[in-house]
Amino acid sequence: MISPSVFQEDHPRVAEDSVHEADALLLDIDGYEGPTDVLLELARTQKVDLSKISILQLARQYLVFVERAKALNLDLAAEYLVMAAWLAYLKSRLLLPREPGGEEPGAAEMAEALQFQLRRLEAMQNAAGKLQTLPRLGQDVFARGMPETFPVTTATRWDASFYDLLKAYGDIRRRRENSSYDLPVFNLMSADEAMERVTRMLGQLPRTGLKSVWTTLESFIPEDIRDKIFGRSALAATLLAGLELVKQGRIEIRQDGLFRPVYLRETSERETP
Amino acid sequence: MTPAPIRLLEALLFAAAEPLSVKDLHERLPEGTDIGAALMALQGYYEGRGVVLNEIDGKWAFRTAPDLGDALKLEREASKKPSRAALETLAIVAYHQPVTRAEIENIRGVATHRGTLDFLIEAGWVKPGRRRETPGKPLTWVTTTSFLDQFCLESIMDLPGLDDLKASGLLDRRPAIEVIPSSGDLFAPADRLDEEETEDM
Amino acid sequence: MTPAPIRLLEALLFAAAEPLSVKDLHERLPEGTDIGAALMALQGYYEGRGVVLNEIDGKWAFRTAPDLGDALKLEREASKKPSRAALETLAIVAYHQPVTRAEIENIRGVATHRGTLDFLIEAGWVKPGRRRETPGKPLTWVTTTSFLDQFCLESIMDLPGLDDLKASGLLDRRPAIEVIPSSGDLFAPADRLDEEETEDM
Repeated sequence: MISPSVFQEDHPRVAEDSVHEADALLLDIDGYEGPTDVLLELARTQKVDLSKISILQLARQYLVFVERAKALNLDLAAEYLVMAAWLAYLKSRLLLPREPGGEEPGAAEMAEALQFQLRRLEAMQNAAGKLQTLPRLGQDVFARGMPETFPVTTATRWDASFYDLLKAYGDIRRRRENSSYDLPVFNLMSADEAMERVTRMLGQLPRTGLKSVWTTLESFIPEDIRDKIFGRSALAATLLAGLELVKQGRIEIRQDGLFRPVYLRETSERETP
Repeated sequence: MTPAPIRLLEALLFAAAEPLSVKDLHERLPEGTDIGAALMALQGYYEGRGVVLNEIDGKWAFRTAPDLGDALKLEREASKKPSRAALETLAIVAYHQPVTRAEIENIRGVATHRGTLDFLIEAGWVKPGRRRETPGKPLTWVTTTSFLDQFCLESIMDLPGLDDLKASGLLDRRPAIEVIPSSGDLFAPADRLDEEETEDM
Repeated sequence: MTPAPIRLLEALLFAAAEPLSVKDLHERLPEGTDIGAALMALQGYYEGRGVVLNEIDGKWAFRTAPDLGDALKLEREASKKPSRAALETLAIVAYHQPVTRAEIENIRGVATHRGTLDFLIEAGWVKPGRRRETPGKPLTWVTTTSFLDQFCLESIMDLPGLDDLKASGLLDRRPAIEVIPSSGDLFAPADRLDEEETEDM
């Protein structure tokens, strides 16, 4: 048997906790401002001063986070994966002895840079919090409620902000771009298309008496769809077509529970052409 | 330090958007405040100052002292917003200067109303630059120092570039796919076109 | 009777809702007025009162005393609440200014979404500063006087915790780690627009 210490890295004792943390973060992934923000939150769970944080542990926590996302089939934005790759690299560098004469940046320097990044972001998040606690004009402190204005001898005071100016320019540029702008074309299955397809296929189903056999919704969707968006739109459009046919009393639809397959069957007398 | 109710009264009258009646003040000051006495005391503070506490029709308000009117050329006047056409023209001059009138029209895609440039000149934001060394020697237009003042810019070099505008969301308002179902953004800007046709000054 | 120039100064400042610069005051006060001394005298009159004379970024304005906020019970201005991203960006601009967009993105570790900077520009809190004298001459961003006025600060030196942050070296704007695909280093999104279009799919 191999001594466990050799593979200590592969069996981190924090695994259970990390999975828990990772899931909590993944639940609220929209609430985070990117991977650095997530890292900062993970670092906070170590409950030590950021200058004493274990970068190795932090890298593990983050990699667990990304692994969990993959296990749960969640799409993480590319930036999260880039960070994972960087941390995996950092982790390996921290664990392996430094190659003599290597030109790559030292692992210690990388870890220090990461730590600085986190401390700086934390400082700015705290600063944002402090800004919010300052008294605010119009909320705690008030300006003159009935201002009287003194026109300069030459002209009226023009109320045009810098934003107005930029926006005006942005509008012009946009107008010009729009004149030659084509709407992006998305390859989607339309409801009509799905309706046509479902009606045609229903007619070919084996029947018992007045009713056809129960058939899953998925079997009405074209096979071999590579385009994810098209696949989703096909599913949605087919379901929509199904519901419309139910409304018309031509089919029945059934689902035995949440996330279980949806079945359709034809019920009406087949129309004789 | 001035007694608390008088401080509060002073702040209230200062910040109020309209003259306040004794009843209004009653509701806002601590219970038991002798409002009459407080108003008298406050009026006393401002005796002979640049600001006076006036009673008009049973309501109270601070006003600048009437005898200062001449010295201050005090006038009540709301500030005005330049028209959209004027702002757009100004923006083009700012970004493309020196620029001729024909070029401005070309960039805006709309003929420029005579009054638009006149307005910008009168406001002191735009002035004539050198004549272009091309046939017809057209006059070019440039922005002035007072333009920089108005928009708190130190130099014309400090205008955000196209990439900055893009990144801050000012340039590109193309609907992203996620807004299609929820808002009508995609088909809405019909009203924007109407707006452009009328070049009001 | 208070001396005439101080009365005029008081009337001018009292009447204005926006802070006035010494230059503004110069234009409107009689020639030869010692504006500095007059301001000091006026500020003295209002010491401890319900309304106080504040200096904001070298400009002057009367404001209600900050301790009266709760007691005033005035209608609060319904202001659009900044998003977390906007507040964080505002803090970074305030503490690190002048700061380029790439630097903001690096500090936050994310690309700036549309709507973040333009919210801050629209609110009048942030404006472009000078271009940085580095390759590409990137535009920098700084806070405005109106930001200071809005957050009741006399100058950016009064930002909470500024000295501590400086001392701890955390106000270094240089990129710490280069894994952020923000400024186009990594994926070189020459075409950031495409990226935004597809990001939510």
